[in-house]
Amino acid sequence: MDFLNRFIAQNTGILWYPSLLLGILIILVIVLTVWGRLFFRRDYNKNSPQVKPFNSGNLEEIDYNIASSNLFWGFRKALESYYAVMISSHSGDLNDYLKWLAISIAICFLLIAGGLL
Amino acid sequence: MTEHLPVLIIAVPLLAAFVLPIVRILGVIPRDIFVFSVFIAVNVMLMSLIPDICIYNKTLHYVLGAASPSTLTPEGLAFPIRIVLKIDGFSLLMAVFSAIVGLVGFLYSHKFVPEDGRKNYYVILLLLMLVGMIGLEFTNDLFNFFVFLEILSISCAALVAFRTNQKHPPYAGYKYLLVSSLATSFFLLGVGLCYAQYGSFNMDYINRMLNHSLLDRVALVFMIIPLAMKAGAVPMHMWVADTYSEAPAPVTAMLVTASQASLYGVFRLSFTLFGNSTANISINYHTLGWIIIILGVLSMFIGVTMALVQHDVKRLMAFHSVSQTGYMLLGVGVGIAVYAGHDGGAAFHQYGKLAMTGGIFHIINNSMYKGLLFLTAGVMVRRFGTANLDRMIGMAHRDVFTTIAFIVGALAIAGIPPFSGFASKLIIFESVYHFNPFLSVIAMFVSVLTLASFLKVFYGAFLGPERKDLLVDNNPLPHGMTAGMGIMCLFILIMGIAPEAVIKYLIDPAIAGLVKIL
Amino acid sequence: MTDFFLYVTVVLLVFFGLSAVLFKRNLIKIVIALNILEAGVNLFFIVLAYRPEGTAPIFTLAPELEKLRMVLPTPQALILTNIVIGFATTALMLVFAVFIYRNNGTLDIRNLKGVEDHD
Amino acid sequence: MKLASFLSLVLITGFLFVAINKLHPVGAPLGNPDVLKDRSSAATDIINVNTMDDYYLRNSQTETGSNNVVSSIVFDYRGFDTLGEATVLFLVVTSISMLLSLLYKREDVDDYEFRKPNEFPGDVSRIISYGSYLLYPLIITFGVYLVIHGHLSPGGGFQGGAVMASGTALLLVSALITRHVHRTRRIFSFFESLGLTIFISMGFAGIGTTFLYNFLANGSSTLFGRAIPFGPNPGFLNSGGVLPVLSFAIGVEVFFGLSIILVTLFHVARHRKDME
Amino acid sequence: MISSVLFIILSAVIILTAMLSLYFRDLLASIVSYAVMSLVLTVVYFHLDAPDVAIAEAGIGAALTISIFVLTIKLTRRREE
Repeated sequence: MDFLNRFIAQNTGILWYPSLLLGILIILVIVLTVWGRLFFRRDYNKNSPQVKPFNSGNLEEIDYNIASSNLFWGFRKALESYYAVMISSHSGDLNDYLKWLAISIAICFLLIAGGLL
Repeated sequence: MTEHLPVLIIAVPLLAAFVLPIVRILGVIPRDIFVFSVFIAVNVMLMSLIPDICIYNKTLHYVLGAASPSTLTPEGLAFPIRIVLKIDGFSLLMAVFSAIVGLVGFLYSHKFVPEDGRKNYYVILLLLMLVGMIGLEFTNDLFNFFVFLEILSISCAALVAFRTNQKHPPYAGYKYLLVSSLATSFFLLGVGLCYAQYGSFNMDYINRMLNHSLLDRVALVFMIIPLAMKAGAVPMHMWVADTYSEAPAPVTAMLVTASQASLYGVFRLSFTLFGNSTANISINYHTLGWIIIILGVLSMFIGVTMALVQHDVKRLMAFHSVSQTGYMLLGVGVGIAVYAGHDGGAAFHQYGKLAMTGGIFHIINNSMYKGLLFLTAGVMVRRFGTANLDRMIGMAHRDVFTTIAFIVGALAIAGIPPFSGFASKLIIFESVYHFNPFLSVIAMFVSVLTLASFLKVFYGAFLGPERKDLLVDNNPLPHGMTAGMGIMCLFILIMGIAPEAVIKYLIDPAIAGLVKIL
Repeated sequence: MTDFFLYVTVVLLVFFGLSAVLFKRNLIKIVIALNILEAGVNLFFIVLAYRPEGTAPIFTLAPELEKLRMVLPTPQALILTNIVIGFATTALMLVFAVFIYRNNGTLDIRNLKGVEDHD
Repeated sequence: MKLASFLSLVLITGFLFVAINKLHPVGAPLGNPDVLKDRSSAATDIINVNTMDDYYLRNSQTETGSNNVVSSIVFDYRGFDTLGEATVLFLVVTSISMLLSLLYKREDVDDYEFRKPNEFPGDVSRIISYGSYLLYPLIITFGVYLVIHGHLSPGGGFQGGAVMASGTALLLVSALITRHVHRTRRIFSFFESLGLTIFISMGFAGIGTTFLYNFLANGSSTLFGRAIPFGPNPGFLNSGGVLPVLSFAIGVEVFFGLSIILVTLFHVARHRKDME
Repeated sequence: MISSVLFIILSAVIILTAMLSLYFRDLLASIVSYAVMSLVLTVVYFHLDAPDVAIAEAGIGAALTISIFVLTIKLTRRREE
């Protein structure tokens, strides 16, 4: 029982061999694709209007791709105050970068050498 | 010849770099063959050291210039007088993976860097960056550590500013060099204080003579915090994003290993120089451990939240390397915090040693999959001419290999089972949970955000229709780039499939080297 | 007590060097400040090695052996290396400053954002 | 936020000063205080050996055969640092010639016609250019003296090379060599890597015992092998063992390396001035 | 006793020139005052019985660093905006 497994076996109680898991994963994927190929939506054919996205009314070809940068716009808007601080501190101003080194060294002096802790 | 190996690993690439200005007169092909054979020689020499260091747990000492390579101290003296190279499990582990990333970097940049007059200098700087990394990890002498840290910093700064005709790279090079020379000046101040107290530069001798006065703690802080800055720990991490996003892709892949070399410096100093668990320590090890843990947790959270909102694909990946450094700091920080606990090391044996295993295993994984991701980012920028994610679309249609490589890298960094990220993150989560459940919860949340941001990159650059108008260059990838990415994928898969073998043969000797087992 | 004032000089040089790096706006001025910081560290090593009644560590034409006292040689050997490293870093940073001025037209930190952190 | 950084600056210097004062009583001997309790004399008397520096002072003459203890440390005891140091200089020279090679393009150098020194309109007066004719040989001889006598008198590879490089700076300022400045770069870089290969091959030559081993010193019958007695002596030229060869190699490398930096920067500056 | 008086004067000169070097807005003037500081530092190294370091500081620290600074100012701008 090598190191990691002994550890996992004690706590989670399942035997965990990565190579075994990988084998099971591959078999599952093969079974799923074969099954899907045969039995899923038989009436699908590639070059029919089924492929086109349903543009709910406007018929001419539009570029419907959402720009990737606002994929998590909700997360961004939710933490607006946090990001305002963060973006301003990463503004490329060298003095702001290096003052953090001075501040960290001073804090560590107080903690370790000053005997606060 | 084998007992001369430690110095040959550093001297051979050094000789190659010195001779290169003369060799280049022969032409481009002989030069490339010469440098490629040097990279292969360094890798082979390092791999040949693995059996007797990792399996038989020996530590190699090599004294430079003495009558015989292993006479550490001349007769009748308590202190070494020459420079000693000491190779134990931890330094060999870091050096092996630095050499691998160096080889991949050279392969990738074979066709990636245009063959104008500057390619000779580029190759010299690549060799000297490798020398700086390996030298940093082999010396047992503080001033020699400073000199190799300086070699590493200057070669990285020059390579970051390689594309001087564009707008930002020179300023990124300036930032990198300013940060590095400020850090090395503080480090030298710490070395001066240590020398003034103990009269020697050898880490083992100073560790034996340490009496933990106020002076040693000032020297400790002067040495560890600047190295944490160069490794990219949070409050001082902002230069990482600006520098990694301006450097050419193979250089960024090696920059990740360069900042991991200074992370090696942090752990080497906090264990070998200032750490002796037996004596009644006045340096409160718990404080040092907690400082590193807080740095780690902040790095994790701020790194990934900043990465989520980036438009530039290289800046996004640079912020991820900051958050991955946070994992390593967290893992080993927990190890330090319980290293010299008053309960006689019971806590250390129960989960502290495991946290350190996870931390160090994560260093190795990070150098692999982070390098791979930066190489794929290089292909993206080369295809679309810009790094902005909004102007990239549908790359999967053309570069199937890059897509597979990106998927392997993204799943590995997020910690999905078949790949190597999973094993080390699982160990970190489990052991940190014993130490303090809240830290483990943060680590898992950050891991989820990592997967989210790489989903964003995959959706932005690879999926979507094939648009010819956005494309800048469409010819097939040169073989050097695919070979580089292939090697990285291979290592990620191997370490993902058999993590126990990697832990037993590579990580445990590293822990044994660092921690004097109680 | 002779070199107490030199230790004060070392501390002041480090203080001025560091404060100029954090507060000055011009890139070349920051390089000068970094040199001043390096000069402070070099002076620290040499004052460390100083012994009031010692002579220079060179045996050619030195006073006879019994009365011979010498200053510590190792810090001097290291400072030789550190001076050349300081010069090398300065030369490279100045060449970067030349290219920054060439590409961006300014050397002031405020106008050199260097990053379009569009979010 | 300015107050926070200023406050932390004061804290750093305060702790540094406290640490320096706790260092050891100013002027007292070095090393672990309780090891050296009985040391009466402040300076290291060269007889008994307690710390690394005592060992160097006591044994450097017998082991490395050089009178200048600092040079024996730089080139023999800690020779690996000097190798790293020479790499740093080589690194900076390569990166500067890499970065500046964009501004140094071949075609705009050839069509850039050179003017004879005395034609420069108000650039350099006749006194300076001819004065530098006299001064340049003196500088070069002083530099060569420093390099050759590195192991006897204060000096060595770095200082000698730097003095000779300031000679090149003098030539550049007095516009004497602008006629051939762009041809010199290739020759200088050849000699620089030649000096470096000499240095590292001397290191490899000692690989029989260990890397950078001083196999020529003390008693070996070769050129620099004369053994010198301990204690003050008038200094013999052929005594340093490997030291003079390494000092020569470093002198060559530093001189040509620094000249490349000066020549490249000067050429770019001169080229730009003529464009305006 | 003269050496301690000498050190006080030299330290004062070093600190003064360092502050002046950082105070001047004209870069050429700040470089000249940095050169003066470097030369006074050479004198201090000489009196601290470190002749090797004195020559190195004079040769590299004063002569070559200043020439590189002057060449850079020639390529960029003289006044600090």
